Amino acid sequence: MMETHKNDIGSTFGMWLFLLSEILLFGGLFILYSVYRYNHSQIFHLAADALNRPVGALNTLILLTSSLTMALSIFFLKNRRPERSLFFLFLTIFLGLFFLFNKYFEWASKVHHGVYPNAPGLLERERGEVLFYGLYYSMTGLHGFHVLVGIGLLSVMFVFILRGKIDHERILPLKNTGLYWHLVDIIWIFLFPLFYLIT
Amino acid sequence: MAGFYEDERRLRGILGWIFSTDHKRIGLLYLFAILFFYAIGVLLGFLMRLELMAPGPTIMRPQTYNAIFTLHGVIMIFLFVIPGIPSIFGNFFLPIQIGARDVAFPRINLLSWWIYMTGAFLAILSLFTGGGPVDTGWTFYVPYSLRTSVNVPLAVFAVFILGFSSILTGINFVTTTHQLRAPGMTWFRLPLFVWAVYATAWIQVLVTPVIGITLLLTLMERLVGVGIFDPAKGGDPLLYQHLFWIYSHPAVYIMILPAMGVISEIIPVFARRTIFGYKAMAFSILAIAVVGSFVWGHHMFVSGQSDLASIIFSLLTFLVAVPSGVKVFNWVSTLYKGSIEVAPPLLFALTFIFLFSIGGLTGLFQGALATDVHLHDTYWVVGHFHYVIFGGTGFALFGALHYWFPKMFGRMYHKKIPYFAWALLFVGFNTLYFPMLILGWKGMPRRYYDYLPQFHSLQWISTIGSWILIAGLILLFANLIYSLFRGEKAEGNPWGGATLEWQIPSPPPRENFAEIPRIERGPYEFRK
Amino acid sequence: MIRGTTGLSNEIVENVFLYIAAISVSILVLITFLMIYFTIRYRRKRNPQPEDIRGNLWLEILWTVIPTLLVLSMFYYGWTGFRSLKKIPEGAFKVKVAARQWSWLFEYENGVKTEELMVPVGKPIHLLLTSQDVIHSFYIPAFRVKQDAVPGMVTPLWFKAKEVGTYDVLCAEYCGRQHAYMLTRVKVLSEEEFKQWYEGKGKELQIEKSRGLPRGPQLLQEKGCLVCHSLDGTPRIGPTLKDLSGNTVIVLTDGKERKVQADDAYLKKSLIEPNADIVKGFPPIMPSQEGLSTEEEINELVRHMKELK
Amino acid sequence: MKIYILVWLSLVILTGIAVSAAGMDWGGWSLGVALGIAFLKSGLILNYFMHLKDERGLRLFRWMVPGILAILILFIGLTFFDVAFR
Ligand code: HEA
Ligand code: HEA
Ligand code: HEC
Ligand code: CUA
Ligand SMILES: [Cu+2]
Repeated sequence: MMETHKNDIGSTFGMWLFLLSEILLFGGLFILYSVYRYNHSQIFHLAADALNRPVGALNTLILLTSSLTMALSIFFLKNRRPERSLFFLFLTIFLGLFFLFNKYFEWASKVHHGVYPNAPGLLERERGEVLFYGLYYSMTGLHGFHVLVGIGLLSVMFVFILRGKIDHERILPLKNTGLYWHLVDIIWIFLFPLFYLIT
Repeated sequence: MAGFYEDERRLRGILGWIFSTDHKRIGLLYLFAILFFYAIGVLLGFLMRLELMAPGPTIMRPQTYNAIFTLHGVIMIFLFVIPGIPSIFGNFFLPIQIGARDVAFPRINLLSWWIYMTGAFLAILSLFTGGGPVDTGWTFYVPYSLRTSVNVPLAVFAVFILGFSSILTGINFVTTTHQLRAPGMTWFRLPLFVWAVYATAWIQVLVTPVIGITLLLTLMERLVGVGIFDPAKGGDPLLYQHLFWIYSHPAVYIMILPAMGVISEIIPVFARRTIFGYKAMAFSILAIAVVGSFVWGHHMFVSGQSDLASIIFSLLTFLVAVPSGVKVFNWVSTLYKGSIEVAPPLLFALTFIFLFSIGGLTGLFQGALATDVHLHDTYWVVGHFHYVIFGGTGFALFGALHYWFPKMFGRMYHKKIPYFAWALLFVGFNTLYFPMLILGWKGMPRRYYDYLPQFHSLQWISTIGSWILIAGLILLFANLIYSLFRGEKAEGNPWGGATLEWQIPSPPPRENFAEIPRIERGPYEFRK
Repeated sequence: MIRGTTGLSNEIVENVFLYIAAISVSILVLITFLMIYFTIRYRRKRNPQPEDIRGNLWLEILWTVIPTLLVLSMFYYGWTGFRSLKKIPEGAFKVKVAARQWSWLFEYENGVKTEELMVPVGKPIHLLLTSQDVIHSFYIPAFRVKQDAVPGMVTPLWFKAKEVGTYDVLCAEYCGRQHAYMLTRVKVLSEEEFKQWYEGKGKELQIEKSRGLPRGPQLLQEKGCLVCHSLDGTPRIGPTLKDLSGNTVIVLTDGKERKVQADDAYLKKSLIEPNADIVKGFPPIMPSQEGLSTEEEINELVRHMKELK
Repeated sequence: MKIYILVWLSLVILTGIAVSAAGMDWGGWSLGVALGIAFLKSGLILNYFMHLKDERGLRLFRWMVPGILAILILFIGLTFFDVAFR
């Protein structure tokens, strides 16, 4: 009954508002990043050198591709091809997991080298470096958390499509999840150069 | 058609309330939750006043006092005034006033009430777990909040959760206003209350995440020590303050804009004429919301921020005063050549104008650089914000309660008693808070458990004021609570209002309108 | 105690204050008067038929433009006042100020350290503030000056006292349990008196120095220990230091109670890692001396504490 | 569907450019180049994958993303009036 009050534009609009607030959630971190980078630009350059650029680039490609598969999944559901939609949705989830997998190993190797928040070895280094890694862990961590949530949502959508709860007519939940997924991708598009490419 | 109270669908009794997606029921859920926390906050304020009645220890120890003013601030800000008017009256009346059957996302609306309750629960839980009640002040400034041994992590997390609820409410209201206006309800036919809640909702959506991430980082700082805010690790504590106030200054407009909306509803109704300068009122709301988002640095004039930044923030701060002034002048002009009946809602609205003006004008002293160096973190500031928050938002809330009470509950309260309650409140309020301004000018710092002897007499007067205020509050609420059960039945439109909520029965039926109305005139057209 | 008005910053702040106050009070009186007047004049009994006035563009412009000009003038005065509050005169007398929970330490250019600020009258004084732990704020109400002391930063503040006398210094930024008691004084001396004091102290310091380290009693004072610890057996914020060494103390280590012998090692650990063993019944708030005191100073403190009978 | 793949290809190419540009020494410009490319990429995603381009339901859609960017830039800018002039 209540659902009839909703309409498609309204729901998309609401989703966009949510995305805007997500942007500002990361926005707070971007403010911090820009200040600390300004204060310690030299050290940030050096510290960025120690990050694994190929892995970063690979992860960028993974997320970009997952954005494509996401868009295709929506495209096929709209065109009444749920099996294909499911296939691409599965690919998206897989790529998301792949991203997290890489991220995990990247973090693990840093931790292994004694570079993690509050690590005794790290605290002895330059302050700029402590800040760089503080931001690195906070920003990629928060982003990783969003990927995780995204994967959760995508899996729910997967089940919904399987069960026929969403289809070409009731496609909105999938579309909104897609919007969220693309936003997560966009945020990574900024994180990547800011952390890996500033050497 | 039966009122929404009789409506029982899937669930009955209490469950029919706490799982209802009806915006009116959710509004009332907020009303009772918020008033409950308000009562606690008020009690804590009262205890502080007792402690400060005389120098030296009176009824508690320093640590207790520090915890109490923190809790008082956290409850009053995050559990009372920020959700206050939008969540109660916005929920109840925004859909009705634009001619809609509900908000755009009813289930998310219910979810945000639950999130609010979770946050409140965690805040209370933080008192009894970890290292005990937080003692940082409601601002959680680093590095103190990183060093103190009390339960900062949970408290900060609770506030983070509350922020979530605020964002969801904001998303809901913005979407509702854009999408669900009845045919013919153009932007310039919206009641000003809707404008105000709409602008507030944008602020909620856009700046709440900033405090979210700030608190999250503070939490991480406590748990794993990332070092971003910790000066011992190279972090800059002033950046915490920037991020905190990027949210918390606009938050004061989250508190006051809906209140201004309420006042703009009440005055035309009781003056029987349309509001003076409707468009100016609408645009000034937007101006306050926009400019107000860029003045946060005025909380940091003596923090060690650069002089240039202070100068720019001071200038911007002064610019916010102009649209606020426009509103005050337009309200006063609305009285001109009206046909005025000083019913209780109007009495509170007029008092709002007076007290808010004092509060706002004292804000100007703080906005001016030279004077703020002296006034910052003194009782002047405490006086300022109680005038704007309690004198402003608080009195607007009282006004809103008396204005919409018959509509919400279908009963009318005793109409004489509010005048007595008002007199006590007014006298008590000024006895309580005006001395604070003098104390501040004389140099009494805030958040002081104890003070030097020269401040004694003013502190003492202030405490007496709190007792008078108590009496007023109790009388006011006793009347309302009594009338809730025993008041006589109210008619659909007891005040002769012209906005949509007055055109339907009291209390409103479940879906508000049997048929979505078609709007052909502005909100304050009293002459047909 | 706050003695009337004295000091340069005072006049500046007061002028701005009065300027804003004059405008504010006038506006407040005007709106309040109009509000009450209209309410009475147009009450329903007397004026049953309202007149519908929708607005007036000229009025609207008027009360946008005039307040804008007024607030801009307020901003301007506030700013010029601020400029002089911030512009430190050449050759001002410099004093370093260290804030810590919950006391102030002043260090003069000749190395003398005091807990109350001594300054000559009529001379500009330039304070360099910093903090050892959390944010504090150095506030002299009588001079109308205030500045936060932030860990990791040095913030400047200057003032000029016009009259000889003693003035309160308060901490204006909330800094924990004893925030309200983080008080001290500025003693404004005449120029000769100050010179005498300053040079006298300087000489004393030289003699002290030639004898080696500053001695225990003085260190206890300087390091702010006495804010929290008494020497006479009464517990304050922390346990008393009297009769401490050699006794057994009940402490909580990681939440578990145990008894320890207060020997040299324990005393030293209490200073460097105060939160490792927390004396039962006291909060874990003692600041670590690590990085604040030298090895020798700590040894001297430990030695001295053993003498406190 | 073709357009999606084209967009994806451009995104991949842009990433390649960004990575190789980072290898070169652009001096003070390198950050600008990197961010410029990032903006380009997000523009593509916003307009094609997220269909911002074709949202005709509300005029507001067109202003939301530039609006939020303006707000963020103002936040950062005003903060820099402090940190850069301390
Ligand atoms: C409802 C909440 C609310 C509102 C609306 C305001 C409104 C304003 N506030 Fe206030 N403020 C707080 C709540 C609020 N404030 C709180 C809670 C704090 C303390 C936080 C903490 O540290 O704990 C604070 C602190 C605070 C400070 C920091 C003080 C310090 O710590 O040193 C400053 C400084 O500029 C300030 C200024 C202002 C100004 C200029 C306005 C303006 O918006 C006011 C505009 C209104 C008027 C000017 C009056 C009406 C206008 C006229 C009658 C017209 C004509 C007049 C002229 C144009 C001259 N406020
Ligand atoms: C909404 C905001 C709000 C409201 C309404 C109030 C209300 C009150 N406040 Fe509040 N106050 C704050 C927000 C608010 N405060 C904030 C944000 C701070 C800063 C905290 C910080 O520094 O971190 C602060 C700080 C603050 C201080 C300064 C503490 C310090 O710096 O040392 C003081 C001191 O007196 C004080 C007193 C009071 C009093 C006496 C009331 C009175 O209004 C209360 C008087 C009323 C009563 C005593 C009535 C009792 C009645 C009942 C119990 C029955 C009620 C029944 C029902 C509701 C059904 N407050
Ligand atoms: C902020 C208040 C504070 C300051 C300043 C402070 N202390 Fe303490 N101190 C405490 C508290 C509280 C305790 C008990 C809790 C604990 O063991 O940490 C304590 C414990 C001690 C103990 C162990 C006492 C016992 O009974 O076992 C010693 C020794 C000590 N302090 C010495 C010092 C010295 C020396 C200084 C100055 C350099 C100093 N303190 C400064 C608060 C303080
Ligand atoms: Cu130091 Cu308050
Ligand atoms: Cu503010």
